[in-house]
Amino acid sequence: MFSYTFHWNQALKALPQMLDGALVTLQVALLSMVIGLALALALTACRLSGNRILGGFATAWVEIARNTPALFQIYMAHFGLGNFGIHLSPYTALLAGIAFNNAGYLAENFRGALKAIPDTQARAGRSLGMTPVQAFRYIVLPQMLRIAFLPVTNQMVWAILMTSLGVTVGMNTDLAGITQELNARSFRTFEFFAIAAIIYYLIAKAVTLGARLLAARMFRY
Amino acid sequence: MIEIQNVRKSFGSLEVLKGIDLTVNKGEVLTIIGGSGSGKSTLLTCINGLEPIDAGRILVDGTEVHAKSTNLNKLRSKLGIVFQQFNAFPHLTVLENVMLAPRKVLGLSKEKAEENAVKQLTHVGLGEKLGVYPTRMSGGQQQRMAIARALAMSPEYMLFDEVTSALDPQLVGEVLDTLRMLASEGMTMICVTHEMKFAREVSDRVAFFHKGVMAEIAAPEALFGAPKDPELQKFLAATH
Amino acid sequence: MIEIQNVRKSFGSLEVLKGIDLTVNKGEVLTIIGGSGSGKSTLLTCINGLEPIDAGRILVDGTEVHAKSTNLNKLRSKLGIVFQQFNAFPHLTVLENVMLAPRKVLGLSKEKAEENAVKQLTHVGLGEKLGVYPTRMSGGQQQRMAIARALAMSPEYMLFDEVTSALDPQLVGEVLDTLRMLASEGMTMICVTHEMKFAREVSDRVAFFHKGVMAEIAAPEALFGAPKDPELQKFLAATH
Amino acid sequence: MFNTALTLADLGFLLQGALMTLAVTAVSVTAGTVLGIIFGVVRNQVGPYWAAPLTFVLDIFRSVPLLIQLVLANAFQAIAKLGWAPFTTSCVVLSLYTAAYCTEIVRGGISSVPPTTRRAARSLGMTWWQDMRYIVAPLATRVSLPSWIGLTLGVMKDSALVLWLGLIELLRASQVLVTRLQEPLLILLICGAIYFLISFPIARLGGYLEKRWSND
Amino acid sequence: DKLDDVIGSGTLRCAVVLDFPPMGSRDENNNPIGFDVDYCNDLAKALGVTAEIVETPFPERIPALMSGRVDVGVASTSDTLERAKTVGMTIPYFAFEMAVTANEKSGVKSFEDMKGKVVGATAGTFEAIALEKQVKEWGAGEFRPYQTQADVFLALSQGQIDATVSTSTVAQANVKGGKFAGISVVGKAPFDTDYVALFTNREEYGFINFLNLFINQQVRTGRYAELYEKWVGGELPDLTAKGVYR
Ligand SMILES: Nc1ncnc2c1ncn2[C@@H]1O[C@H](COP(=O)(O)OP(=O)(O)OP(=O)(O)O)[C@@H](O)[C@H]1O
Ligand SMILES: Nc1ncnc2c1ncn2[C@@H]1O[C@H](COP(=O)(O)OP(=O)(O)OP(=O)(O)O)[C@@H](O)[C@H]1O
Ligand SMILES: [Mg+2]
Ligand SMILES: [Mg+2]
Repeated sequence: MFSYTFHWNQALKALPQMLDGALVTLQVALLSMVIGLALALALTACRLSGNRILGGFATAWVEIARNTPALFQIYMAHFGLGNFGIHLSPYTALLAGIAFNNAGYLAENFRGALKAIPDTQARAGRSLGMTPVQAFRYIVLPQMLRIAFLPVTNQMVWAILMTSLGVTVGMNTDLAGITQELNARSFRTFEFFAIAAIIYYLIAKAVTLGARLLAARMFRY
Repeated sequence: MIEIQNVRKSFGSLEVLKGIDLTVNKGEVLTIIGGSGSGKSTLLTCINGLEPIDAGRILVDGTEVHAKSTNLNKLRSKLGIVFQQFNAFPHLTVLENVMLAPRKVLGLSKEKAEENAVKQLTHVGLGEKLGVYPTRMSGGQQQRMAIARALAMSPEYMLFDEVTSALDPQLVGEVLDTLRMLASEGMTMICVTHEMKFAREVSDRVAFFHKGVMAEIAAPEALFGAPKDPELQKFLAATH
Repeated sequence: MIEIQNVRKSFGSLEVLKGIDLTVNKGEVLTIIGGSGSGKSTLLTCINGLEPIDAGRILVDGTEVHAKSTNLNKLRSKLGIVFQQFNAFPHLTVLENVMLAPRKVLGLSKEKAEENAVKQLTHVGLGEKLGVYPTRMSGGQQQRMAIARALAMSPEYMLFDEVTSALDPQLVGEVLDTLRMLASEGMTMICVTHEMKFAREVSDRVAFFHKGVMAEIAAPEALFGAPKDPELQKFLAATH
Repeated sequence: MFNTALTLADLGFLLQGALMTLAVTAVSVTAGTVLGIIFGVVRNQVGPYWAAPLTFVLDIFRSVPLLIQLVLANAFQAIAKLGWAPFTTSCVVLSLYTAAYCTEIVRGGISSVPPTTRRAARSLGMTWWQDMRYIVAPLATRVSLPSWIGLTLGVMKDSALVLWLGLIELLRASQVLVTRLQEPLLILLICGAIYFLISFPIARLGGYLEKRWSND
Repeated sequence: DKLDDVIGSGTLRCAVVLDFPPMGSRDENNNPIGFDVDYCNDLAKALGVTAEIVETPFPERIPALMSGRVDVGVASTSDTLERAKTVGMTIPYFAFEMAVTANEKSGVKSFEDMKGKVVGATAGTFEAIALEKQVKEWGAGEFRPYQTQADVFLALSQGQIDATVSTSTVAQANVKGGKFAGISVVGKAPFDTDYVALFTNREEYGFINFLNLFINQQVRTGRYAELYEKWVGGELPDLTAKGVYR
């Protein structure tokens, strides 16, 4: 059936290089999550603020992030902004694209989590003499983080997977970029991409597992 | 002293409190009974300032609750309130639940707050449950914790809103016992309740609410023994 | 006739039924009382074949329920069962809830099934609610619908598992009335219940379960009037 | 920006791309849903232990970037001389990808039906199949539909990646036009707007159904 | 074998890259045109069959061949030894010289000026590999690979990169096309000539033989020069390397 002979040993020679790429992948994903979380909190605050302009801005952000392809968002960050003379390096464009996407999805998660916490919780806090800010900070927020934890973990996995789209804006230091370059040189597509797939799988699993351990420690109720 | 003067309150077009006048003295135990939707809970949340009122005044020790100048957060630490739903904070242990507000609102040190919390929890019989998360406790225990949490703010008045109605019948007793204990210790209390036996036994006065109006108020013997209001007669006939 | 012969049943290491012997005759009303976890519900689900048993036999009109050769689905249409939770099918109207099984299991035509369903629903007092979705009805109404749904299969036996315990107190009456009506019509029934007054009034015999054992069985006057088993004495003392 | 060289024919070309996006999505979502229902029921029925191999395989589809999956599958079909067109390869990969997510949705939907309700159905003499067909399926559908719509939208957006295999879908069509006309911003904005126009109404429908079904 | 198969089936399917003007691109009706497209048509005519153009992005050329979706690649593919381990290459059918194109604002006037600047090229191409190596040697500046030639020029015109090395034909076509403001060809890159070959499956010797002869005939009959003039223009590149066979 196969007239194709696999050249695994040659492909494996590139493994160290690919592992270096995996580190970059992880770095971009982590950074994009940190930025995404901060932005999502801000967007959530905007949506709760009752201010029309802020609320509309946040809603537009969330809807665009959720209703267009991530590839499109990254492409826009590089070539779309480039049109205005705003030049993001491939690394920054990729990071910006994913962070934009993350923020949209996470803000939506936060909104769902907030809805899941009964009003009576904040009310109970207020009845003990807490200010609205104290009630949010000590009662609502910790519960919200717990509810949102799983979706946040999922988003982190998504962020890792999305980094592979960096190749479209000239990113050549992450796992997908390096794999693509090795492939273009030798045409050994199957071998290189199979190795990349395994590395991605392992990273994703490690993140999920780590999150689960963290959750077990953090949320003991 | 809590003075309620001609208080009116509507939700949209629904008038829920239609001019309530009521004074509760220091050390008194007042029980409020009445049908569903008669405005009992609303009155309690108005006393506490959780809801604005449309007309009238509510004075707590001479301070007007709904005046702009009133520091509500400070006032509330004087007025403990416990609701039908237990409202335990699920992410905190029992001890942390009780310590939180004294630390953040009263600014107590960790040690002081803990000492006080342990005292209150022991008082309501939860001295063994300090490190437990509320979700692992029965409803009755959660409700007693909520009482301890309110007591930890050293309130001068306690408002109880049907604190036993969300409980399984076998757990009602332990919570009522806690209320009896507080009453016997001289706490000023307003209790909304459906437990007639309890009301009879513990109250100094009992008020009957009907459709936003306080239809009758009297000592328990008089109110239960010789009800005057026809609605109250109906109500008592239906409840037993 | 339902014959239960030395039935044993464990969940993992927990023995829930420790050798039960019991015969229920055609036309009899048997009530089972007992503390929580004593195995009452488990026995009912075993009679119905919803749970396998570990030892012993259960015969319904001579057919062994747990024999491999038994067509359980056919047998079950003979044995109506109603549970504590109402278990209405929320996506179907009241009428559809009652029609579904007769059509799909008994293969009745739509007209026949509808005619029969309307009859049963009218019988339990829900003749006006045919097109309503169950989520819009009170618990008591949902429970009566569940009874009508079981009756629509024209069962020869009815098993009731604490059908009133999930209901608000004011709704208990309407469901018990339905059971009384069925009993008076001569239906063979096994009722697990906590309503002692009802048990006393309606049963031919009452059985008391304790920790997987049938500790006492007697006519209601004897069992409530002169309980012999010490656990039963305790149980009756606690319930009132 | 408004003196554009973009012609009506070019807009038609973009719409053709959008049609390709829709076609790939429709095929993949349909096939993926059927597979997802089968896998979901199997997983529920055989228990976590026996389902472990299936769970593992499906998990791979959710843990490897789609781009990598597409390229890998394409290289594989090449090596195995299957002779699949890019459209076929794309649909196969996207179907399995959809199925992997759909399985979870179906499983969640089925387990959301209270066991007591299913027990009530069985106690009326219904068979396993009748219980599934008349009780579980309608109830699980209500619970699952919003997430299923979310999945459909996700697949539609992710389908942009099939451009890698040379399929001219919406994003690729815009790139072709950008290459020729050199008006990246305008063309990309139009492209984004088309994506938005396709997905927003579906997302709204999902939200509407969720709201409608959650208050009864 | 494949030669018989193609003649038997009556169609020749060519992998062509269509964002690589003037070798392959699209006209106003978005139909394929270019040197490679014409070359494929000639090949089909020589075989007595009709041609079918299968658009393939650069990374997709080999899978398309391996899976039997195309018969031959007419896709400006550099004949590197690395790649010859995987597919069968013919003799060169075209040769590219490398040119430097720069954004006018960047101040790059020659190949040497690129030192320390941000430069880019199409990922995996001959010039990209050479340029990346050069940037490493310089030890200054940054190299960015893009997935398509179009993206490289887009980035160049936006100023995302300062200069690029590409085949001179591509450079001329893009600069002349007038679509990109502010870029110009500033000189040659001192890289080896990039010989590109047709390719097909490694084991199809009969077909490779035919292709080799066809390429030879194209030059002999003057058709090569004709196509070159039509699509590129200027001095005709020599397809032979001095001092060695093949
Ligand atoms: N936040 C609100 N918005 C609108 N209507 C409300 C609100 N809170 C209460 N109501 C309405 O006000 C009326 C009185 O409610 P309230 O909760 O005070 O009654 P209650 O006497 O406590 O009854 P129950 O015994 O059922 O607790 C009810 O008709 C209720 O529906
Ligand atoms: N499916 C099951 N798996 C494991 N244990 C079970 C299961 N069903 C019941 N049990 C256990 O078997 C024991 C008897 O349960 P059963 O429901 O028969 O009691 P019961 O007499 O009906 O009590 P109640 O009055 O609370 O309904 C209990 O300890 C219960 O926890
Ligand atoms: Mg109330
Ligand atoms: Mg039971």
